[in-house]
Amino acid sequence: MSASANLECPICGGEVTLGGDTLQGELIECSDCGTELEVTSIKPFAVAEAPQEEEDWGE
Amino acid sequence: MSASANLECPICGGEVTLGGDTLQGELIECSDCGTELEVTSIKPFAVAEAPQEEEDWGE
Amino acid sequence: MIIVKIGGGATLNIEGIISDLAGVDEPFIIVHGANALRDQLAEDLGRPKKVLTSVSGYTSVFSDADAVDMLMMAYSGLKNKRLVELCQQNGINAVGLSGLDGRVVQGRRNKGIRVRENGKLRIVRDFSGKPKSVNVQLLRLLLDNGYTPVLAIPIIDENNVAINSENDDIVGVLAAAIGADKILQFIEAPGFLEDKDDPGSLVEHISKAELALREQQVEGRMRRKMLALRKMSECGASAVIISDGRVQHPVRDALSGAGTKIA
Amino acid sequence: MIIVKIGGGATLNIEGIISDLAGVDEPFIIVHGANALRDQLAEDLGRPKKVLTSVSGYTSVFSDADAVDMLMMAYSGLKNKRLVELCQQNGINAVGLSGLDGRVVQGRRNKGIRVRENGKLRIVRDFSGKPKSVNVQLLRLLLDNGYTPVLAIPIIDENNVAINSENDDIVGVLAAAIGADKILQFIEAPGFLEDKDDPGSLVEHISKAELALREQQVEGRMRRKMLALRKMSECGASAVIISDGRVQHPVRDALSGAGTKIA
Repeated sequence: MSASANLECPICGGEVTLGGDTLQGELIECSDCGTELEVTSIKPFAVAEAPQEEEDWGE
Repeated sequence: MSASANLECPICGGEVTLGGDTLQGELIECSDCGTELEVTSIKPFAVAEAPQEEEDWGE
Repeated sequence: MIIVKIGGGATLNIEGIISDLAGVDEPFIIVHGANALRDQLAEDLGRPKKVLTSVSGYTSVFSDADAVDMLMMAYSGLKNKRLVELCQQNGINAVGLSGLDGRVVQGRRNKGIRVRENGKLRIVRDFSGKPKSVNVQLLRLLLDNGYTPVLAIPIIDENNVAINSENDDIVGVLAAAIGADKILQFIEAPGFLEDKDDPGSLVEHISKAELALREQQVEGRMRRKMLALRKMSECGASAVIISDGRVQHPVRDALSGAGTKIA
Repeated sequence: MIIVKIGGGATLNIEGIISDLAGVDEPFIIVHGANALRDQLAEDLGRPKKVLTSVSGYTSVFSDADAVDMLMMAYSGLKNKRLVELCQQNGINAVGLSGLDGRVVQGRRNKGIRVRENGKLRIVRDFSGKPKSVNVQLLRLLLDNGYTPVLAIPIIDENNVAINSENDDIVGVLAAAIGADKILQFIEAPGFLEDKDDPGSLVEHISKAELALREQQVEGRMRRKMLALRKMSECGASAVIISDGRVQHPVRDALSGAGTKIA
């Protein structure tokens, strides 16, 4: 498992901590502003605001 | 193996003997008129004149 | 104009459907599935279908690139071409197309499916999405020149990428775009059953409102099927008929009132 | 009009061919193979290809119904649709068709292949045959409306049955029927080599007479390839160009003189 990391929330600039076991695409909440963030990549770590539209599913 | 059988050559009416080990599609010559015959079915036995056009092959 | 949807079930009487259609005067477009065939192929190749259940209870196939390859072999390949062959043998001059061909069915890629795995909430992205529009000009061009379109997934997304999609959604978008008046859906059951284990419990008529109600009482794949049926019935087609695709004359029976009518 | 034939070899630079074609002004039709893909599929499914050697030395695939299913999955399914997808991504509005679709390539079933098995001479019949005619109206209809046909086997026989056939023969019949002036054939070699193990031994120009001579010096599949090339060159197209499909710009190079020209 890679080490954990601290990132900046893209919405409020607050600190976001990602543990070593974080998954690609995992959804986490910014503890400061509560925005739902998506872990868009894990090597290196990166987060972005999660898409907000209604539940999507395929065939 | 099924028993052998005697059939009539469709061209000259001569006798054509098919052994028990005759294969579907096998080519044999009528011993009387020499025409090339195709064993079109083995259960029951049946023969017909073999197609004569030039060698045919696919992809 | 009739949209004929042939499910992918293995026990459907495809020969009966096609020979009936040869006698139909109205123009029609066929949309077909091939899930039984795809599942068999996936098993034979040792590449099983991956299914995800989203947080809100919908189950769906996870379509990675390999799964889309499988669609191209089973749906737009084997099933489509054997169906076109059968049409030709019944005097129907069919042209088989996937949604990619001539961009005949265009869609939008799903933004992602939210799934929960060992306690973690995750967005999973794959090659699947929703149909949004249809190339009516190409379909008209073919129909007006005596050809019968036979459509299958995959469809094409906003970045010209092949994506999986739900046949029921495609039928809805297609019926609305081309102005179909009837949608015939052939399944491996007499029609919509009150109790799915009792063939006698056929519901002959369902209003759209009733359909929305029933949708809340079921889960997963069945719920999605019902939602798609409701959307299909809201696309302007005068009647959606769901009837038995296993009988001797599936189309003839459906057109003379057999099965369930949603209107 | 250019007929672009893309072989089924796995090392061809398909992306390069398609992105080059996007810049070609002349209308073109693509005919493609998929033998590498089919062989892999057959192996994965444990249903190996059956090959027969006829009494006069020609080898050919024995196409039973299962083999034709395999063609529909590999040629008109996976390879065709991934090629159509790639075309769409390069701004080429492709429509993929097998010979069954709209009866676009019609042929005649082989009467049978004469083979010798443990001493017995036998006629073996299968689902294979020769292309005889092409539905030029459908191809024109598509081309005139901005669509690019992308063709693959199987084709349709005189009884509307799907049959296997040789792509080289199809290209010959197609080129003659639609009046193509150029045929580009991309293969996994610089072109026609005097010595197939020496890439430097490229033959830049071959007359039709010379081709007939060379044909007698080879056996089996190579002999059939040469015969098909000769027939292609006799179909009226001004030039048949065989060139390397693995380079960065296969089409651009071929159109500016690379490879072997038969004329």
